[in-house]
Amino acid sequence: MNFIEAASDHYNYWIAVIVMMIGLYGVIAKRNIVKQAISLGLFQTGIFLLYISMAVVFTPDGKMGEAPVKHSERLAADVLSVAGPVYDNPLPHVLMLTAIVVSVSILAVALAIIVNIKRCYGTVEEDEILDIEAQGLLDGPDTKSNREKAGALV
Amino acid sequence: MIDSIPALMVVLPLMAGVITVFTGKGDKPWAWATAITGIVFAMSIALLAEVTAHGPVTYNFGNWPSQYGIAYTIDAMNGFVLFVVSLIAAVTTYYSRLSVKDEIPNDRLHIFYALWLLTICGLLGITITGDTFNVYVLLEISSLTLYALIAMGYRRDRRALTASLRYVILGSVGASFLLLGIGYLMMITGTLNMVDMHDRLQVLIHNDEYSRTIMVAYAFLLVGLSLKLALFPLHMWLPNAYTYAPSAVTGLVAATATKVAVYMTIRFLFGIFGRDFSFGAVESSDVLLTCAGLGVLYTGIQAARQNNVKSVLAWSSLGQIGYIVIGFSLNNENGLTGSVVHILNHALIKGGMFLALGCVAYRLGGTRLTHLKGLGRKMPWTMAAFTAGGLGLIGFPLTGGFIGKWYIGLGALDAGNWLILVVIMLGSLLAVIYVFRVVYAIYFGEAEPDSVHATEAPASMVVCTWILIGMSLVCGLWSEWSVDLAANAAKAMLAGFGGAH
Amino acid sequence: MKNMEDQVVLRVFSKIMIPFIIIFGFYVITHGELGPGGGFQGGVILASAFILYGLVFGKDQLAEAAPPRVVEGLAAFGVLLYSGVGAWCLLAGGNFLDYSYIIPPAEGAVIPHLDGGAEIWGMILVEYGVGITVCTVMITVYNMITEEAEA
Amino acid sequence: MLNLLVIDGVLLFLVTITALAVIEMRNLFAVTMLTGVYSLLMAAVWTNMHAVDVAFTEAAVGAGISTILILGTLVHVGVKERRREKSLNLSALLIVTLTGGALIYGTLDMPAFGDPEAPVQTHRFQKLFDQNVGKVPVTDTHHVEAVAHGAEQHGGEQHGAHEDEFHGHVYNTVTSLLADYRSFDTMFETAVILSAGLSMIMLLRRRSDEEIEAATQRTERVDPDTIKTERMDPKTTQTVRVDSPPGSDSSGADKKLAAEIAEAVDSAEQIQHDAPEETDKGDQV
Repeated sequence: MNFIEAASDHYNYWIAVIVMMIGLYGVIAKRNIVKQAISLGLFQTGIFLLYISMAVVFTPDGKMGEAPVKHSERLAADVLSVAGPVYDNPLPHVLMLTAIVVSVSILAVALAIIVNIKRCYGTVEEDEILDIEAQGLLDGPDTKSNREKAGALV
Repeated sequence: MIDSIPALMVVLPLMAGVITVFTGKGDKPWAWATAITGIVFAMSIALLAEVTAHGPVTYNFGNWPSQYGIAYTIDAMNGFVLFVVSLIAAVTTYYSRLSVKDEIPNDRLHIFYALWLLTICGLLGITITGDTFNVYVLLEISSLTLYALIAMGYRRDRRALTASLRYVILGSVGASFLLLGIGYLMMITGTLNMVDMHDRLQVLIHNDEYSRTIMVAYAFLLVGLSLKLALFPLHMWLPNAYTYAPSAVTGLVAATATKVAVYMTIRFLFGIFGRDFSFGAVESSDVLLTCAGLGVLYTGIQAARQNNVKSVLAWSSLGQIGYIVIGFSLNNENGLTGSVVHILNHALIKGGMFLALGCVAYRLGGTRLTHLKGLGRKMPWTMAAFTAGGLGLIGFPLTGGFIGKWYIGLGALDAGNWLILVVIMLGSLLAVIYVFRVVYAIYFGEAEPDSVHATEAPASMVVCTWILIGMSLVCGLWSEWSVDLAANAAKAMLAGFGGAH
Repeated sequence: MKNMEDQVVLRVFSKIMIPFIIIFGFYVITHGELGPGGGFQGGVILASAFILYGLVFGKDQLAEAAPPRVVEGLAAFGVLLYSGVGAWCLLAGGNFLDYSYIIPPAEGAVIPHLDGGAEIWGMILVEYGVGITVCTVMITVYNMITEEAEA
Repeated sequence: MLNLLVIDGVLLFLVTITALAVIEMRNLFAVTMLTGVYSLLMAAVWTNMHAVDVAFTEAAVGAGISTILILGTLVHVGVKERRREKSLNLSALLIVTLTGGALIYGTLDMPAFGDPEAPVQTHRFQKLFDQNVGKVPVTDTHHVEAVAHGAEQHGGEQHGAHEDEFHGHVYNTVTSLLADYRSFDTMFETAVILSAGLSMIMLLRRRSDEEIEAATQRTERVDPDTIKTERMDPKTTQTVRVDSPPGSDSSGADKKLAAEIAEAVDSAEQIQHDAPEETDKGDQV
């Protein structure tokens, strides 16, 4: 299989992989935790793209399939037993609806934790957080005086 | 009603968790959660008995055929894990009353217990389900609620927040890898049902079709699951998360979350891909053994260097996960039996020890080594439980921890892998060091001014601790029943999916 | 947020828009069987009406229109409605979430309601469960993320 | 087909560029806006691929709720990302390249994009789409043998399954799958949303109503946690725990205690500062 053929067959998957990897790079490389949470969202969206690409179908004469919403023609075709239009597969769509919901839930929880980190550490930069932790100043409970001390360090 | 037990196992904690939001203040949420987890535990026993007596059980949701809808399939393997999870859930929930009141703002107890029950629902669901995408959704339920529960440790130590955030990031990446793997498999098999996927995959593997896609799917599933079960190089999220979580949460998580991930790994490797592929076509055995073996040694050393006792136990958990992974990577019956029985014993031991530390935290507000000094005289029962658990961690004969290691060792002998035996020995030696370092402080240390006024923890907490530790001792002394169950499970897994072949 | 209360155009325009957004939200939930949409999308649209109200008129006004306790209770109620439908089917004799048992079957029928009427009822109820939860959780999320920085 | 593919290609190109910009921009406010743009572009891609429900959801969630969420967070954490790291993190790039390479390697064997003969389009798809799967009689669901492997042996159908007359009653097959065939998944999806909401309440609600009331009555606020979880003086810890649940009392004693505790914590921190080897060596990544 030569490269051109592979690329024309799978370019959609490849772009999905590229988008995923941009997100993953952000998760690993970025030191700002808000940015990490957003990058995580990009990563997951890439996966959604992969799944949705899976559902697409072309007819033999080169047309794109139709959205998996049955029209009355389809029903008529069933009754008359003529070949109706070709439809995309709805199953990946369903799965991705669920996954989108999950991803926004993760974003919400991550941001809730980040807001608390900002309160307690006074910063949202990972290396500064690590500095503060390395100094052992956070070994205490979450109190106002402790919070102010952490904030003063930044 | 007995027919509906598979569904109720998961649906009951879900509905009960949601109802908890309405239960109001005080002890009511706790009482409600305790009742529910008790019922779930009873149901898990009934289910395990049914599965042991009559073979696998299938439950189709909405009465759709399992290949089209979602089905639960319970065999000897996940029946056993369900039993472990619901046992730990029941005990830790009963234990949690005072500890949680102490560590969580009291106006949010109902929300805490709602999340708690949803976590349990997720963990049970992952174990019981027969649908790969359902695994992902339930994994996210249990993880999401755990993120929040762990983060709530920030009232006592603010590092809980960063620990929790790291868990969010790595846990989500792991789950996403899982989703990717499932996507690749779905693309070439066209199905999500585990049994169906297994059948289709075997045909594909046999015909050598889509081999690269299957390989990559396998790799991503394995990496994702390894992240979730905290296999050695991917363990970074675990120690701090366990250390800074509220005591009761640590007890629940440490005993169940990674065990469920281990179960999923076994299910994917043996059940879906089949052992011929997992340990034949791809040489995952060597990779897994190397990671787990190095992990056992590295985490043992780390555990011996920690000053917070919770952190010692967290690192030791990683080592014990290493043993479990070694067991099933040996790909023979003894090894797998050892893994499965160690899932039970380690859950009991580690759960019990974390609960004991919860008692200490309740009395002293912390679990650093200095807190525990000289506590042997002040809190005799709690510390006795801790010590007994510690012996189990070492794998002292006649304790529960010994049985698993024994069978894993037998498996290593069967596989002719002497190096693994050496690793197990060295790991136990390290365990001796880190356990006795703490035990020495408990019985021979001079009490710090902090702990002069400490007294024995409340009876309800000590009793729960002792239930788990006592069960682990019982499993060590009378090991037949647990080993029989585990051997059944191992046979079922080695035979392919659900033992139906 | 304070400044927004002086913006007459915003206030008047959003007051006009909000009822339409709410109607559209319900339309999307109910119409999910026929076209794109469903409980989740409709729920988000419904929530956006409340969030718009909160943005323009302030959090206190929003708390008056949608008291946080009620909102949180409804969030739990949505999931209960969903799982309750499932449990109802279970009690009626089917498996969990077998909608054909929503309307109790005739005596001795092996599989009831094959015409799909009961299925439609089940799906609509379930979609409303999703919609209620999504809408109220989104409002809660908005409430919580805009909680004062320092208490 | 060609024009659709061209639109697809252009949109995907834009998506990739936007994703890069999201990662590289340093002003978090701009990043938030770009995330919204990214979501809308994604929604367009999915509309183009006929995933209308998904596109609808992505537009509502990605461009709507997520944006509000991130903006709300930015109010708390500020909009500037500090420049500490190098512009390119090589080890991260290596990991990403390897992972991406593996994924692309895996796609090489896949069915081509849009292949109607792909397993996902042929295996079990038609019955789901036509909504004539047929239910298993309830008496058969618990039978122990034969279900697991009955499928292939019984001509792809579980034995005893009845032909369904539910045929075509729901036009939107996505809904029928979501709310009926896989409704059990959707139930947990709803539960995920609920747990996210509950987690937010758990983590972000500052005080209960009563506490806020009590707090406004005091001249100077004393954090109830200070009293409850301080660790230098166990005697006070216990008496406070027994006698006064947090937030219920307000007196001079509170303030005095808090001052003492602050001092004690100070000294403790001083000690730890002087002797860093005493501090916890939790793994820090």
